[in-house]
Amino acid sequence: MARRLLTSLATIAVAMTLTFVLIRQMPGDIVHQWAVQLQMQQGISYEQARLQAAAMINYNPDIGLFEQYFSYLGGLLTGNLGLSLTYRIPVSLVLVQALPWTLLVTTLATFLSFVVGCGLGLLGALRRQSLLDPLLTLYATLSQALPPFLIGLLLLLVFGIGLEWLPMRGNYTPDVEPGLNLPFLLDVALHAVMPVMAFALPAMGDWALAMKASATSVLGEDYLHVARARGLKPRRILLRYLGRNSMMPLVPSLATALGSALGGSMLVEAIFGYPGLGFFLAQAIDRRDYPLMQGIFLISTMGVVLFNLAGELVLARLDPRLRR
Amino acid sequence: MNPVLSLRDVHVSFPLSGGRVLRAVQGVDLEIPEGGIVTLVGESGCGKSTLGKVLLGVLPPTRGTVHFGEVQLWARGFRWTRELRLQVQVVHQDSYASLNPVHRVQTILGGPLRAHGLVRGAQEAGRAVRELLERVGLTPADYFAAKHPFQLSGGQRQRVALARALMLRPRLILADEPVSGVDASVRLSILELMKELNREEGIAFAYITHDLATARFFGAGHPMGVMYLGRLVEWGEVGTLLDNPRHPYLKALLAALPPPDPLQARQVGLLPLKSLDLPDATRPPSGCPFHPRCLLAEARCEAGDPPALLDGVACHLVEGR
Amino acid sequence: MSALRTLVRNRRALLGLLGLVFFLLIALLGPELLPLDRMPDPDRRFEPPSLTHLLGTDYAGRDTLVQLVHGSRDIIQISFFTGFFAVLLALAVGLTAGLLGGWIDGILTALTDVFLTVPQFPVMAILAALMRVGDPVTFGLVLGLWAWPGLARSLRSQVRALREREFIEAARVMALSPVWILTRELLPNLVPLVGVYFIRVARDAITVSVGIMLLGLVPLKVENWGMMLNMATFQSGALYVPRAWAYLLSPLVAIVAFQFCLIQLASGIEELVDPRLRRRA
Amino acid sequence: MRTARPTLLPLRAGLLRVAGLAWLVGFLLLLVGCTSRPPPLGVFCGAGEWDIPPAYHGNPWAPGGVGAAAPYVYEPLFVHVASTGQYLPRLGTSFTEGPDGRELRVSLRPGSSWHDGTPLTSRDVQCTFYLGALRGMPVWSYLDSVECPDPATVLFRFRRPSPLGRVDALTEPITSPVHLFGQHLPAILELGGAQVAGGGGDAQPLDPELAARLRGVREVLFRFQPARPVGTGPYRIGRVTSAEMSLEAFPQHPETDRLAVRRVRLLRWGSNEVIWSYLLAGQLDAAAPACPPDVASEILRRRPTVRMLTPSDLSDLGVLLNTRRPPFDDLRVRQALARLLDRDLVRRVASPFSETFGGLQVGMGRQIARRWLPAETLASLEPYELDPERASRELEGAGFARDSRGRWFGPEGPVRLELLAPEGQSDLVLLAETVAAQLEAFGMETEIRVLKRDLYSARLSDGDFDLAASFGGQLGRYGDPTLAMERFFMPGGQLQMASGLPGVLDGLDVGALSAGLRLVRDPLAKKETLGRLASLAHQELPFLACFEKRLTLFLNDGTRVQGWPAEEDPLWTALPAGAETIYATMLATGRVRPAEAR
Repeated sequence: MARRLLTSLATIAVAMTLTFVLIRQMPGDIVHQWAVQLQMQQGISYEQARLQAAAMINYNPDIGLFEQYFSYLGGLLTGNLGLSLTYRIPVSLVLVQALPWTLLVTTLATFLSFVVGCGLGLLGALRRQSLLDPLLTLYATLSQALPPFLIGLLLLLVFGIGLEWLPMRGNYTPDVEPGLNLPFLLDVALHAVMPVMAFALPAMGDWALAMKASATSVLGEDYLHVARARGLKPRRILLRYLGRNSMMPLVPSLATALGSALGGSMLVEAIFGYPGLGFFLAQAIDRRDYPLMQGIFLISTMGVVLFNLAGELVLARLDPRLRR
Repeated sequence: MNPVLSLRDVHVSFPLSGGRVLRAVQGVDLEIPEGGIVTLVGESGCGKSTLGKVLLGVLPPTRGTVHFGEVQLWARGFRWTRELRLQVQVVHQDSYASLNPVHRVQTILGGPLRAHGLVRGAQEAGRAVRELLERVGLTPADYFAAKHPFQLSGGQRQRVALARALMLRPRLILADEPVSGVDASVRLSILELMKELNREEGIAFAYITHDLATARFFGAGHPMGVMYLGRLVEWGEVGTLLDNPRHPYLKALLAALPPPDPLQARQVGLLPLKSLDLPDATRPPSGCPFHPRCLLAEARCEAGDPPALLDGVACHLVEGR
Repeated sequence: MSALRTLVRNRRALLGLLGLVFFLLIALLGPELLPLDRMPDPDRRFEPPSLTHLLGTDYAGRDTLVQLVHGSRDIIQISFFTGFFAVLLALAVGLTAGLLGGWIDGILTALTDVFLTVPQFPVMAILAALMRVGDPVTFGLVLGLWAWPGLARSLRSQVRALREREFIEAARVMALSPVWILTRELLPNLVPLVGVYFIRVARDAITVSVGIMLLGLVPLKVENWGMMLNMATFQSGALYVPRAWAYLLSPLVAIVAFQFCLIQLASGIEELVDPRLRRRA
Repeated sequence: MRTARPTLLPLRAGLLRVAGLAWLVGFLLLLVGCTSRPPPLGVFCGAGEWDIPPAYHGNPWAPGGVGAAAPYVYEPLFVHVASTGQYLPRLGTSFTEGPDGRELRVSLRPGSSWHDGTPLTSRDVQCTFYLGALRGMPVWSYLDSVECPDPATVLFRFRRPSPLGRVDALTEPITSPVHLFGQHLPAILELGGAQVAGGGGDAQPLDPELAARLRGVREVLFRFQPARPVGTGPYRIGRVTSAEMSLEAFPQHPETDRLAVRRVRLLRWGSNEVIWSYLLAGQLDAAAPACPPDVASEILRRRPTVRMLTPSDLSDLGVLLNTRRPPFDDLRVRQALARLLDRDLVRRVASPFSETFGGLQVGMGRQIARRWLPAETLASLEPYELDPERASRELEGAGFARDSRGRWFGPEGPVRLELLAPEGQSDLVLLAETVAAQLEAFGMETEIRVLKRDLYSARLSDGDFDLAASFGGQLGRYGDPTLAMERFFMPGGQLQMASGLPGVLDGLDVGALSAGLRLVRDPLAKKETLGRLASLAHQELPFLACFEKRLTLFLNDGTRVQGWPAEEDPLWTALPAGAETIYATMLATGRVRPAEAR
């Protein structure tokens, strides 16, 4: 286990270095970025705009890559992720504010799709001759072909613009007082519905297919016959034996899915203006905010690795053969 | 008669994590005579398959020597030559895993023939394969040549494996549990075929099994070794051994065999042993490795070194010790 | 030949295969039959389907069907090359790691883990800013650069499992050369895995390429399906114009249908290969 | 035989069931029961951008600024209406100008105070301008100093008098109360504003030690991040989220009685199509996104209370040509392009509400040209009319030829063009697409690249392109073609840098001429210079304008608020300076008031 932990750390380190170098290879430095904006706004010459831009963000672009890297590493060791170039506030502060929203949406979406998907898959496995089975397969295939951001757009069109049921963007209305009160919680929940659905709807199909396959193989196992022979109630068999045992192989991938959802939220969050990690990442990429980009990459990489690790742990607990 | 293969004091051990060592084979001496048959029996996990790999030449012993005819394998400066390699061939237990699932029988057999330049062109290969298939009793040969392994029954697959083993004209075929995965009804016919090959082609067989009945059938008149925890504990002619077992282990194994009379069968239970489980091979018991399970074990069995194979049996309790 | 015959016997695989052949035919012959006319005719914009324009017209009054047909070439090429490069990379990494083992395996496995860990799309966004892509081949290369780790990982474990299989041992005692064993015994066993993965990646490439097109990595081609979607949602506002449903739905349905065929084919092959599923079929 | 025992999750089945059910019920309830309510009567809904929390702060000088709230929270001294030259009083009540334009004296509105209750004085105005110097505020190219003769009077002294400088000084929002920002003032005052601003042509470059010191001052200034901006404007910020910002009336504002709309709600702009969706959902009261005709008519169909206005943007859109490399290094090719492109077709696809741009490529629309350019100049220029035949002849004259398939070949081989467009600007993307379609049809292979905004402008300033969809002349908040000519000819001007047009044309130093234009105060001399530059723009064709842009301004009149002025109102001509400033002015003056309940 210690070995596994060590390789995880190494993976994070290498991934971090890789993204560090990659990020800084992007054309168009941050000063240029601001200079261009100023030039458009004020109609001044480029030289002047560049001077102004450098003044605006107070940034010296001429520090070498190595120097930057080592000072970044040094900062990391003391838990300092640096100062966001555009916002002039610590990156960790941005992360602390953004992460909960991403976690809210991704965990809600993952668990919702898992529960509903598994339910559908179970039904599909039980009624393999009915219409449900081909419908399920069709749904899963279709949803695999539709990326979440397109689903998000369609949701927006139907529920936001067409029916005007749901708020179109943001995480809550400024009218409500943030805190532990019902109006705020309701407001947050309402705002989360569409982003959650955009992630959950396509994932549901995948879970349903996986669950169907798993349940089908469990259906062939001896202990089900034994349970049936013991005269247990069908409902009990369904839930306790079939449901649980076919869900188990999916639990590790549930952890993995949670991990990857952390990193995959850029487009959807952009569509819904949802202030999570992906939203800030898109902004950071747009503005060449290197420290912020790096921080977000770091945290999502860590998320993937940690959730993978958790998945392996769960698997090891579930499968006695791997315990040794 | 010169032995095809002889093993002297062969040990095989595998390092495990945590500094432990698995001693799979310990101090085995074995000779397989030209055109002869040697049978090895034992429970699963006793090291007979590891010994098989040493016989096959794919696993170097940790200690001891292996001779192929005059050549000492694994000696300093030793190099495999093709002739040497081809002298021993194999029939595996798992017939499904031993044949490449993506190829047809024609390719499985014809490919190596062409690789070794034994046949030229597709036509000649086809003819050779058909002959081979007929030799192992797969007729009509054309029908079987066009099949994929998964389209054949276990017995048919073993015949193909046998054909593959014998087509390069080896001096010895290692048959590692060749019929354990085959329906009982066709076991005999496959063993019969192997005997025939032994008789007519003069190919020696090393027959590894846990099934005493097939050992008696196939190895009759030839020597047999009984393995326990990596050691040979008894050695002798098959019939003699099975009729008059001397080692308590073989006695126990024989006692567990259902007698031919089905009415009596019920009265025979499990192995008459203290414990059903084989001891952990990484932590072998002191003294005689069999003592924790032996019903007759005495104090001296627990202490000291394991007994040597003297006079065909390795047991402290056998008369004359 | 017989592999094809078995494939055809599977219903899903057959469906997928027929669909793919259909798309290929469209891509090969369509552009010859329906010439692309890019001249705008703003008076006829967003026309619903009619006999002259079977799928209606776009925001500049041009025929949607013609664009769809011409765009199929791009989509098929991009997904093919993405799959090709991903498989190439995965084969190199996976086989080397699986066959050689030891420290090389350790390094390659770690590398695979890193690529699996870094979130894919943002990196693409950065790559988008880094590289200049002009043709489907380079586009495929860029997409393939990040699509290989999954296959590399399963190839490695598959090779390691196969290496222990008895038929490899049998081949070794038959004194067959390592090259023979690799090419005749090992590789054929990996073909289904590689094939299924190829299709998967090719399918993913379609979705990702739509996203990449939004980032301006590739030249804008009005007839590209992803670009059509982009034009419909972001530039011309067809998403919000009820009359323009045909222009919005055409590329959407085409993308979904093409992916559908790929998925059907992939799962068909999987069913054929997985003996557990086969026995039941 | 041992029976296989199922391994069980350490979870109770009941718990699982309850949790699952709770999920479903909760979501169904949310979906069915709660639907979003529109904001009540009397709340103005606008749109804009801002840094979202936690990055949001109240320091207008720190990166990100205060975002879309600025026009509502801060007030300028005056609002400039470009078409009439009128100045509408806000924080300033009146101004007097010295005879040589070197002095500008502004009286402040009595009774004004900051949102924290501190009264406004001339020192606050001074503080604002000097802090602006730290960020390179453009007015410092003209300014010498800002002085406070008394608390209610501000005195601007100019080094270089200019009509543009006056506009800059009078319209700058006053943002920095001296009681909050005053600590940074002494250092800047000591150095002098122009020196600190570091721009303005003749200012000496700063020595490194001073530069480092200023960087330190800036860092301290940027670190100062009050939670909310403190302004003098009619509204104060209530709360800010990622998607919305809410503002309330400031009760101590001297004109608070005129303020009928007491609350403002700002929605995040994001991109044009976000605004379309908000408009379709009836959630905005005023917004001016670039909008395709079908979306516009859809908005008008679904929202009967919405009116659409199409005021001029005082800018034109078209294609920028790279004169550095073939084929457009050849003037004949540029002129041929002007004759082969159907520019009105481009307009009809990309921006049908805009106006056709005539054949005169003088960097400004027809009406502006008539007002600012000498009549004889306009008469002397030969307009570029659509004439593909002539274009072909001219191309052939320039050494180009067509092959059998109609493809054009130049001396260097087949003509292959790359056309850039900035992402997110739908009218420019559509423009690029229509131009490319025409070029293709004409026989020139053209590849369009839609690039992120910064990459687009980076490649433009590097001259790495053939054609680019771009803005041409822009008059901006000054309503003066000076800006347009600077863009075309001044070294470092945006179009000059991209097109690579040389600084000397026809023996005329156009670089110096355009750069000096700002300081020309004599109207006749200005007209003269403008005429010479404009006719060179027409002849050299670094830019081919396709249409004169008109905004699509959507006003929701009667849902939440009402009273928007008609299209003819001159106030709308101030739109290019920032639509939000106009909305804020209309709200502050009480012209826009809560809608009557129906």
